[in-house]
Amino acid sequence: NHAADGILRLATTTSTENSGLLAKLVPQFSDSRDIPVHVIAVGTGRALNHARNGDVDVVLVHAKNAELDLVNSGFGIERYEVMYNEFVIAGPETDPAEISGLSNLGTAFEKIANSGALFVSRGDDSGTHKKERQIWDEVDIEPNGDWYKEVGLGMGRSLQIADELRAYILTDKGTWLALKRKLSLPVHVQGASDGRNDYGIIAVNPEKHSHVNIEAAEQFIDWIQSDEAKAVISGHKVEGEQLFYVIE
Amino acid sequence: MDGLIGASAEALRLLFTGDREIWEIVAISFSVSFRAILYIVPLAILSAFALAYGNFPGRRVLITIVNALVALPAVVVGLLLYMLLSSSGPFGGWRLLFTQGAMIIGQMILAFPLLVAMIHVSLQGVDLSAWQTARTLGASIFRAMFTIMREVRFGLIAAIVAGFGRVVSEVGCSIMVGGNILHHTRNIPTAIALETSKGEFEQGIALGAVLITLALALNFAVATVRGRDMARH
Amino acid sequence: MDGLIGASAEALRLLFTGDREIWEIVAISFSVSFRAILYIVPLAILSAFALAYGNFPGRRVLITIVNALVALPAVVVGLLLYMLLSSSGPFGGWRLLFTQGAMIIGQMILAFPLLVAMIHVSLQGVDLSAWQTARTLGASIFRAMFTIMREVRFGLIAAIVAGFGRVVSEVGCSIMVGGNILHHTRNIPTAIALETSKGEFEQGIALGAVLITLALALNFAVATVRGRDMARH
Amino acid sequence: MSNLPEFITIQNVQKYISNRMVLDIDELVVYQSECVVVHGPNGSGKSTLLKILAGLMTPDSGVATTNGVVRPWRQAIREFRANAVYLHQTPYLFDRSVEDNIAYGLRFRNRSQSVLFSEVQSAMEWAGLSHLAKRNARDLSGGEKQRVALTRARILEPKLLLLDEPTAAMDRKSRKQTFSLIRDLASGGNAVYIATHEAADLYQPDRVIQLDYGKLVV
Amino acid sequence: MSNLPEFITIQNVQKYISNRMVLDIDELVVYQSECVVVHGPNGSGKSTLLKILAGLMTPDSGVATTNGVVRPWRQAIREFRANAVYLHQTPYLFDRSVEDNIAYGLRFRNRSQSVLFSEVQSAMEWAGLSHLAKRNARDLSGGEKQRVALTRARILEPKLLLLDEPTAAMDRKSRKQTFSLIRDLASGGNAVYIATHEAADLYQPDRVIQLDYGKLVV
Ligand SMILES: Nc1ncnc2c1ncn2[C@@H]1O[C@H](COP(=O)(O)OP(=O)(O)OP(=O)(O)O)[C@@H](O)[C@H]1O
Ligand SMILES: Nc1ncnc2c1ncn2[C@@H]1O[C@H](COP(=O)(O)OP(=O)(O)OP(=O)(O)O)[C@@H](O)[C@H]1O
Ligand SMILES: [Mg+2]
Ligand SMILES: [Mg+2]
Repeated sequence: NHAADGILRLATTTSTENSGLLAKLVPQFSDSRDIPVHVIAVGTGRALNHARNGDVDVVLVHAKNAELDLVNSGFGIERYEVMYNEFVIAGPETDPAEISGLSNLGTAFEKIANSGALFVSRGDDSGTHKKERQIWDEVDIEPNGDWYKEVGLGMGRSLQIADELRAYILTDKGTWLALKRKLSLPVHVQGASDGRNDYGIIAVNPEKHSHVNIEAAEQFIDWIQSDEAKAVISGHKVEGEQLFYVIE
Repeated sequence: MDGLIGASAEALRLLFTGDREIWEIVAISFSVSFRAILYIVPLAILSAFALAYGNFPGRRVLITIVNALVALPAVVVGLLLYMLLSSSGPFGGWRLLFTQGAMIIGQMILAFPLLVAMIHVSLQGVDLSAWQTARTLGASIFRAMFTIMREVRFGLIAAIVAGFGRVVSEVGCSIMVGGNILHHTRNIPTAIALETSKGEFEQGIALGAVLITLALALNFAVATVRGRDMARH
Repeated sequence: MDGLIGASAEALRLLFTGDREIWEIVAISFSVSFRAILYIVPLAILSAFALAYGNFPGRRVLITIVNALVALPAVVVGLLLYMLLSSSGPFGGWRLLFTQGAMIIGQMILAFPLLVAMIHVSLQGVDLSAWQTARTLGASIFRAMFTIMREVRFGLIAAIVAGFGRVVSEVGCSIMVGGNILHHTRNIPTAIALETSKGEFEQGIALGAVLITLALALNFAVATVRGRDMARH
Repeated sequence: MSNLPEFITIQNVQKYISNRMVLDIDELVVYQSECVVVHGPNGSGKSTLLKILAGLMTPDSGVATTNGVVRPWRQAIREFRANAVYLHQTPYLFDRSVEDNIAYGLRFRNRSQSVLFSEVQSAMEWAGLSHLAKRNARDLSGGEKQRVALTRARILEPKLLLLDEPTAAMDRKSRKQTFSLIRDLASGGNAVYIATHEAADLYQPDRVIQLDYGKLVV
Repeated sequence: MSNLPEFITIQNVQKYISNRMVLDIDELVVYQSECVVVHGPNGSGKSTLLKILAGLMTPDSGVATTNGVVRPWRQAIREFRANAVYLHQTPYLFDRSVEDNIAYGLRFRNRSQSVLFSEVQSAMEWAGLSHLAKRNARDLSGGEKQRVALTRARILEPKLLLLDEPTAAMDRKSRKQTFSLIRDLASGGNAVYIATHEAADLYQPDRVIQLDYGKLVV
């Protein structure tokens, strides 16, 4: 029984883990409460699936609609907002679609589609991919053709491919920052009005899975919204830039 | 359990309805791995013969190394190949990255140690007098090799089948140098990895079932071709 | 090329400085795979003997199936095992998911077909009269099996080494049922996958180099133990 | 026919291989102490007969009588396995030293290490193999192999020793020794069957049986 | 010694296996048409000598003279390989039909399919193997195997035929046939060397050479 072994199992996305934030947050929590935390970093879809199956106690992901589904279907108790970062568009230095400086992701997508420049899509149903689909929908473009490369990979690998192919890509800022120095793929659109990327945290419902370590899960949810945790989140920098902003 | 039943139903659906996308992925999988095995088998056979019958210094060390290289993780092969083929790498000019060509090279490298190890084991089971008999009856070294290959044909087939199985199911290298690009380099294992990362476990297992069903069909076809011959073994 | 040089330097650093974290990961990798192989080898040997000497209907079909199962993708084994071990699966009560125990089971399943295929190939190289000789000189079936195993010891070692190589380098199943949890279920391949997903390719290759170096060291140790004996092969 | 006590009688034994009849024996009585030479042209079934008597091959039909009890083959086979040792026409030597090969069967009997050791030593001495004791048996010449295999079988002193062309590769000295060994064994209470193309009188046999197309011709 | 033309002369041939000297021959002249029986106790080096003459084994030292030219072994070995066929003491038969085994060597010579076929058929007839033609050679009895292997070697009519215990497993009829075959070959211009423990006069040899501890004793 999870509760019996006292371990808190946290499913989260690879991008969160890779940003290095959890490596700061988790030890502070587990040391002060004496609760061992096992971080299982997988794709958003898989993380939510683990929650649904009761294999983890708590999920921290960024796919608002899917998260709400989890709650509505009764497998999650409640969704709490934790923080946000942003989605940006990176692309080749030459910027063939001339999107640099735009303040709206949708407009940039339209220009890319019309320019015939290459675009790499994660194609993996991740939070980022869902966001991308949503933007295409909003600008009413059905992307397909040789210019649109669906790679079906994680963010880091997709960035590598975009770099190799000199293609545009929608990415979360954190992963891009982490890889910045290895790529020649500058960000062309950031701070966009439609670029916000919200992270939510949900405890798995013990009514569905009785063995869930609900006490620890609730403690963690409480703690991550505490001032102590917020300070860690706001203070976390990658390549000198703040990555996550707490939601007040 | 529901999941498994769902996965089985989905596998059947994938296999028996003409889902174009799935057959494209299957075709890429098998054609890439076929070619990889086809190109590497001759070299593997020659190497196994050299290790079995050769008489050169360092032979035992080479046998040990080949055996150890079976442990080479696919993703490491993928990473190395990526570095070589990347546009900033030494062979970037070939523009092979994210093509089936790159996947084939990766799978050739991956299959090689297993093929050599297994063929070498087969050859060890053949008495030296078999080789000597072929030679004394006038076979050239080359013909004698073919004769011995025929003597160990079951082991050879098992090796090729295992080598094929090793590469047709590997994901680390294909995803790294192929890029899992839909219609181009997405094969069954990378598609499974994708479905898995999405949390679409049933779909992943269904794809796996498709792969195994086809691998079984292929193996039974091979077994039927070698046919009656096999009765003695 | 710079990348490769960087990776080699990093590999050396990892190997020769006492980086605690890396050695923990290495220890998990090897201990999990050792146990998996240790537990599955007896069954694999028995199965290979049954396939080689047994005289039961369906033997040939089983040989074909075992050969085909080498193509079972690790991630598919991982998915199936996940469904069984998940809290909502039939064996959820065992609470094995995301533990080394689950990884061991997965690796046992993965190693099995390759082990059986390779041991079977070895056994085919032994004349039936070897078995008969052991039996007529008074060996029980069990003792006769040990005698034959000794006769094919090089093939057996090659099979075990290859089986170990197969599982110590696999990532799909370990990540699925192990969860890649630091200090608990993170082994070399899942660490490589993590580094790779971060784009830390050099670190990934360095970890791969550590794995291969240790696999080589292990193989040379085995080769030295069997020692002079090997001179004849 | 010998008038010694019966050991095993086999009756109506038929063996088919690949749908061809290779052995068809109405009755054969194995006495407790006799030397029997089995003659017959190539392919007449000599090796097959010996393997069946050793319990290494199961006939397709047949019964065996021991101690006056007639039993179906499957039951009787233990009797054969426990009492008979078969030496292959092309002996198989284990990939270990000559010494270890010769000691192989003895290890399954309860013997102290030192008794085992001295038995093996004296058997090797008798066979003129002492100088080869530590050599790997696979590296021997044809006749040396034959001698190791014979020594390995006879050291077990089985009630029924089945020898398939035991002297084919042996030099003169070893052959003479083998002939006298067989006489000694047979007169010492063991049954020895020898399938051979050599002249029967070399073995001074108690009986000669002749096989042709799998049938006994007297 | 024969006064026929010389075919090959070997001199100062020494072979060590695992640091033990197994063959040490000062000089041996192989004449173009003769039957030579090689005698010697087990382990005296008979098989080793024959394998060396077949070019299957390379001695550690030695020279060979052909057509009056003295050549180091590595050069002369082609001559041996091209002209000699060696029949193993324990013959190896390929895992195919008897027919295909017998045809094996002939396929490397330029022969039309039909000539090849009729040669194989008549060779099988001579050896009394026709009824076994389609059988897998692995499934034969010991003597049948020996006969297939001999037929497979002699059909090539090599200038130098090296037979290692060719009749060990053969029945009487086959042995007699083999003896007369060898006489025919030798008088027909071929050299035939037979390593055997049988009485030499069965072969009516032109010479008998005796090996002991790897050395020729005359
Ligand atoms: N592979 C090997 N390794 C070590 N020693 C060997 C090997 N093969 C043969 N010998 C040794 O070489 C010597 C000569 O062997 P060879 O086979 O030529 O004898 P032979 O005269 O043919 O004997 P036999 O009459 O028993 O056939 C023997 O002492 C034998 O033990
Ligand atoms: N594995 C097999 N498959 C098919 N036929 C076989 C097999 N083994 C033996 N035979 C056949 O069975 C018959 C009897 O063989 P067996 O070995 O008993 O003869 P044998 O009397 O010992 O002959 P030899 O004097 O040549 O040793 C032969 O015709 C042989 O071809
Ligand atoms: Mg026989
Ligand atoms: Mg010999």
